[in-house]
Amino acid sequence: MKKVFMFLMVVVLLFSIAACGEKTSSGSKDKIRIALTAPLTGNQAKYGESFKNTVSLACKQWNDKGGVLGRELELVINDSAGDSAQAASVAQKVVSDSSIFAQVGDFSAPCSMAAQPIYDAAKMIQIAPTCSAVTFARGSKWSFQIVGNQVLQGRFMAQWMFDEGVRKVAMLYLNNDWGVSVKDYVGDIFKELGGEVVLQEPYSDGETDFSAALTKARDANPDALFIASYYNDGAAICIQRANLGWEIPVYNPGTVYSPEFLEIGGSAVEGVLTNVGFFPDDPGPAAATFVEEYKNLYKSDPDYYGACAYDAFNVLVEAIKRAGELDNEKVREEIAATDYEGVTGNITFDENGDALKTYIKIIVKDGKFTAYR
Amino acid sequence: MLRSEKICVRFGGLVAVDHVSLTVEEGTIHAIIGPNGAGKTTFFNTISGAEKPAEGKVFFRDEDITGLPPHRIAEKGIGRTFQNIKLFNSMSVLENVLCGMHLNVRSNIVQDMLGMSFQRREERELLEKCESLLKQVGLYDKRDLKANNLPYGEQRKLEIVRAMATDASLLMLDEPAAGMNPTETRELMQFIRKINDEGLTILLIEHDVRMVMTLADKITVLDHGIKIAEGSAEDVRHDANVIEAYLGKSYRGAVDV
Amino acid sequence: MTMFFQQLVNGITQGGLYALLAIAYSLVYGVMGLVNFSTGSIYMLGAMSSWLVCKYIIESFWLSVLISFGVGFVVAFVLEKIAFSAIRGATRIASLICTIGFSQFINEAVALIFGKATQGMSTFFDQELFAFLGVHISVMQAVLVVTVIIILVALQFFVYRTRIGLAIRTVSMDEKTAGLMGINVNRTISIAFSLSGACAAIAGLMGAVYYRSFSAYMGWMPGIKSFSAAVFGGLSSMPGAILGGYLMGIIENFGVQVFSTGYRDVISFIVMIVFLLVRPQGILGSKKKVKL
Amino acid sequence: MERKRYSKYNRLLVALAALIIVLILPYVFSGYILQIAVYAYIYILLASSLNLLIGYAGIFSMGHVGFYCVGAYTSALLATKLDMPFVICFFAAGLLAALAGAFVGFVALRLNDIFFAFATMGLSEVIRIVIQNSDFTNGTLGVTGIPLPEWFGRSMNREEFYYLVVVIVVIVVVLISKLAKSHTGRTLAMIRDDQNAAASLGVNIFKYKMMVMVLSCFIAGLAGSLYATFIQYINASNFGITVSINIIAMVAIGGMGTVSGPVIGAILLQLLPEYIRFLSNFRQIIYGAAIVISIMFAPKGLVGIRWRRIKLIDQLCCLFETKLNNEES
Repeated sequence: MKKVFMFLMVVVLLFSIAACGEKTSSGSKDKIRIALTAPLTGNQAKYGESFKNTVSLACKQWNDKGGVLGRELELVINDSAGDSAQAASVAQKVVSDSSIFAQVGDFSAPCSMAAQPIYDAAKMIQIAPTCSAVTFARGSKWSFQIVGNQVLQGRFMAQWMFDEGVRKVAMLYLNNDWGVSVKDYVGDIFKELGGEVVLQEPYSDGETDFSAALTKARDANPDALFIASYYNDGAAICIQRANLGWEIPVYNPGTVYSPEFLEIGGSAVEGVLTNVGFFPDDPGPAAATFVEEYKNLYKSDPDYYGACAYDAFNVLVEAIKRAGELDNEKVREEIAATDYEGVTGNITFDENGDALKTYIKIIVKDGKFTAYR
Repeated sequence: MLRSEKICVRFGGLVAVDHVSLTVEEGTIHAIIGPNGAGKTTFFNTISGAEKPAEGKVFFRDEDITGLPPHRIAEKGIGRTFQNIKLFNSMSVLENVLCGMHLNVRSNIVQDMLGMSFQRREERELLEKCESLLKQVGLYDKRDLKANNLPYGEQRKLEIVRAMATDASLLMLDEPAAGMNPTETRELMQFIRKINDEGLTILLIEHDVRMVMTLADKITVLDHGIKIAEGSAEDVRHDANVIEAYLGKSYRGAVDV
Repeated sequence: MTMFFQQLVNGITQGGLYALLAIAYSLVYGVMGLVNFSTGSIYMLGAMSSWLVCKYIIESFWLSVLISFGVGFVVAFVLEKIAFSAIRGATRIASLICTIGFSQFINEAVALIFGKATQGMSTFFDQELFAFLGVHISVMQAVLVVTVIIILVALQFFVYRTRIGLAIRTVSMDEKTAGLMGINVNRTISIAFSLSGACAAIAGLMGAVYYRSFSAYMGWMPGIKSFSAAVFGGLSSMPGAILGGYLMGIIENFGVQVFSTGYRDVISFIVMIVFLLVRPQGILGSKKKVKL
Repeated sequence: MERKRYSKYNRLLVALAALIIVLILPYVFSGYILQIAVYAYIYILLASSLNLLIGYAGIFSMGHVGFYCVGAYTSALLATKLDMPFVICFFAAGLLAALAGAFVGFVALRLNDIFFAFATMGLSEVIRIVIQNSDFTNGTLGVTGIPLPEWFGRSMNREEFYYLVVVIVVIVVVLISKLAKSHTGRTLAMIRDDQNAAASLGVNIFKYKMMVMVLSCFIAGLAGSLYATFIQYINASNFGITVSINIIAMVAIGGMGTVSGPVIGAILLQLLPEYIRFLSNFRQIIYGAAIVISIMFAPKGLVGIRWRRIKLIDQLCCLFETKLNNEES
């Protein structure tokens, strides 16, 4: 009997700790609470950190202006660790907290999509700043994304390459949800324009040796190389391309835009062409203040993903302001009708909830990203 | 009962067993002796299925069992023990014997999972059988000990009991007296004699020539994989080839083993 | 034709790394019939130590080699004491699980300290050595190949011409008898294990320099693939492991040419599985007899 | 004998208490704890099934995640592409995973332990990469919109699904415990301890290994189906080797070759990082360290530790007991 009693005590203790942890998060009623879910730990922690910084900044800016609807805003920050199971449980946590009105996040497509059915069922607005998967925004009425989906960006990149006189392109792409769709859309549109895709070569996450793939690409004799890679793979590809003595223009859809790319790549990434919706060195009026405040607060340059999260939060709060009340149906309508001059350019949504975006062309010159032409 | 015909086993270029034929008569104790590296254990393994012969045939009760896998050989009714004791050390003495009953168990994996009454009844019957077997050999008091906590001699005995539990009609013992002191050896000899009297046929390999001489009805001597002599203890004792094999050429005729 | 030779060059360069790692596996397997799953992590630690040297002390290749060697040796030594010596007598599976735990621990600890992101590495030997009919070979590739060959030759010398080497070979053949012959089996195992760690660490350094980057998880795939390579060539034979490493590098690169980079890992796994089934002793290995 | 009956009665009470807690959980806590609990239950299935291989039969598989993946994909694809009801998806997932297990077992079980471990790991990666590269499985995009099961003409809610998972886990764990105590369990232990001896007693080693492999993979497939149905979105990148290692950690820490070990290991390793949020960065490190520590100091896992042997705990218990006694009297 004693044993049973002890066992029960322990179990009850454990659960009450958990319950306490939960209770502390439900704060005062007079604040508008908005959840941010981002990978604060795990492989994508770098981006999660950036999300957290920019959204906190946006929240602070709103509160400095007196909040919205006369109420202060409060952020509830959750960690999805970049793991989709974790993202789903966080989503469950968010929807079961009735004080939370809407949700910004997640960073990656798998996490955003794992959380989607839960938000959908709870009729909660989910703005995923950087989920460019084509199936995401159309998957639920309540889902929006800011970065612009891959159809648009694909068209932009394909057109750019074609305008530069590229007629034959070889593509190396990261074999995940993002890389595959980038390859599909860029490739398809490039073919529509009359170009020829001579090679499409996937590689797995974590691959370090690209010499074989590059040799194969060189053998296909293209005019340009398109890499759907993040900064680390992108830099490795450029280095190994240089080792092969292969001179060829390299295009990338904005994902290598990070200081680490320049640092790892060194001289080998000179001349890489990429795009960006937001560019700290050459900001528009809205972006200029954002960059300045961010630098003051965090002593570093904001990155593109963070800027998207910043816009996501602002789009959401603007919509709440326009709706005039905390009614999810109304706010949703207002978001869909957004026409907002964000730091990543002008944002409007199509009928699915995909943002329609403009892009800036940039090139690596003298070890720095500079505007193209 | 057991008959091997011209068995050959080769390891690479080495011929470990060279055309060995022998017949084990039912109800006897048959011993195989020979110096180190004579191919005794290899021969044993060939019969019990652990080794496949390159040539030759093995018959058990006139049935060809050549090259069958070990568990099929066990099914035919041949039990064996090992030179270095192979008990299941994570289990108790009783469980070890229960393991020996494997071939008598009728319930299958699904029935075991569902725990049907039939399966439970069978388990009880097995338990009773094992306990009576342990009582017979005097290990009943130690049934709950872990197998590797038994003294060495009793571990040997347990291994034999476990092999007996398979309902084998032929028991093959691989150096059962290895590492035992004289008292333990004597007890073991009595034990072997006793189970033989109960009708089990025994084929054993032994190093301890003295033990073999008193115990075995028939002795086969191997040297370098070749059968050099066969017969009763008396015959073998005086065989010139045997003496040579054990002691070297110069001793030929000089010593009586 | 250019393509063919270029892929061959690529394959040989990469194969060198695999060969070094495969030797690490083979040394351990030889003396104790076990596999050190954390070989890949030691590869990463080798890379990490050279990265630290270059970043915080001095950009010197040879100092990096020395430090990596030391780090690999020491880590493997400690690992052997913990995962194998301390629990000798436990099952083989326990040891293997223990090395898996270690591997996980090392990788994640490094990820926590230095971040999970890829870090840039100093450039050594950057210039091109020569280009012939479009086949480009960089000085780095040449250095890599030469260093690997030097290490392999040194190891061969060590194993076949020194007393400790003799002890290692004896223990590989029969641990019990070696012990009876007065060889200190534990020390021999310890030395072989540490040496294997040093080999892996040097491979890591080479990898970091060649790919100009270091990251906490860089050892994962090379670790597994070089095991495949070792199985392929013959885990029980050192020349076999070397051959397996080089062949695996070459096969992978031509595999990419024929299939696609996406299936690159599949190629090495399938080679391993096929060899495990058809010829488990590998190309050059020999079957070990198990005594009943 | 008296003591034995007492402890049996005690154990039953503990189990009952645990069951009550499990059953009232959804009423007391929010959806978040529910979500974590379901993951923990799914991991119980995985850890218990792997324990059948590692703990009982001594077969070291490092590719268990592969079968989990097969199960998850089978269930997800049947549900989304063919609109099959959950029952069919669920059992089809188990069967296909079992089939995959039979195939892998058939080709790889003849290898020795280490080679088997690497071969299964390689095969599980092959499975993952093939799924990732094939259009039929939706490639790297993953399968979306997997429905929750239906009953009484409507879709189950998450609480109801929670109970379904509980029922399945209890059934599986009870069946495994029966199996472990039966002759088949003993036969597997024979194989684990000494294969040559087992064969000499007439055990068809390959057959038994195959059976346990198929059974274990069947359970892993069921777990995969539950996972896919519960999370409603799956992606091949969720089925990497790390998952295998986590399961191994659960088995090793809880206690290999025991029924309760994997259950405790799975709950502990799944819940601990939730309780102590600041640890979540250390999660994987903890897994690694816990494996090493438990193999070195507690080879039989948490279940095998004699807690009373540790002085501090013993003193605490004594203190507690005297207090209890005082209160009772």
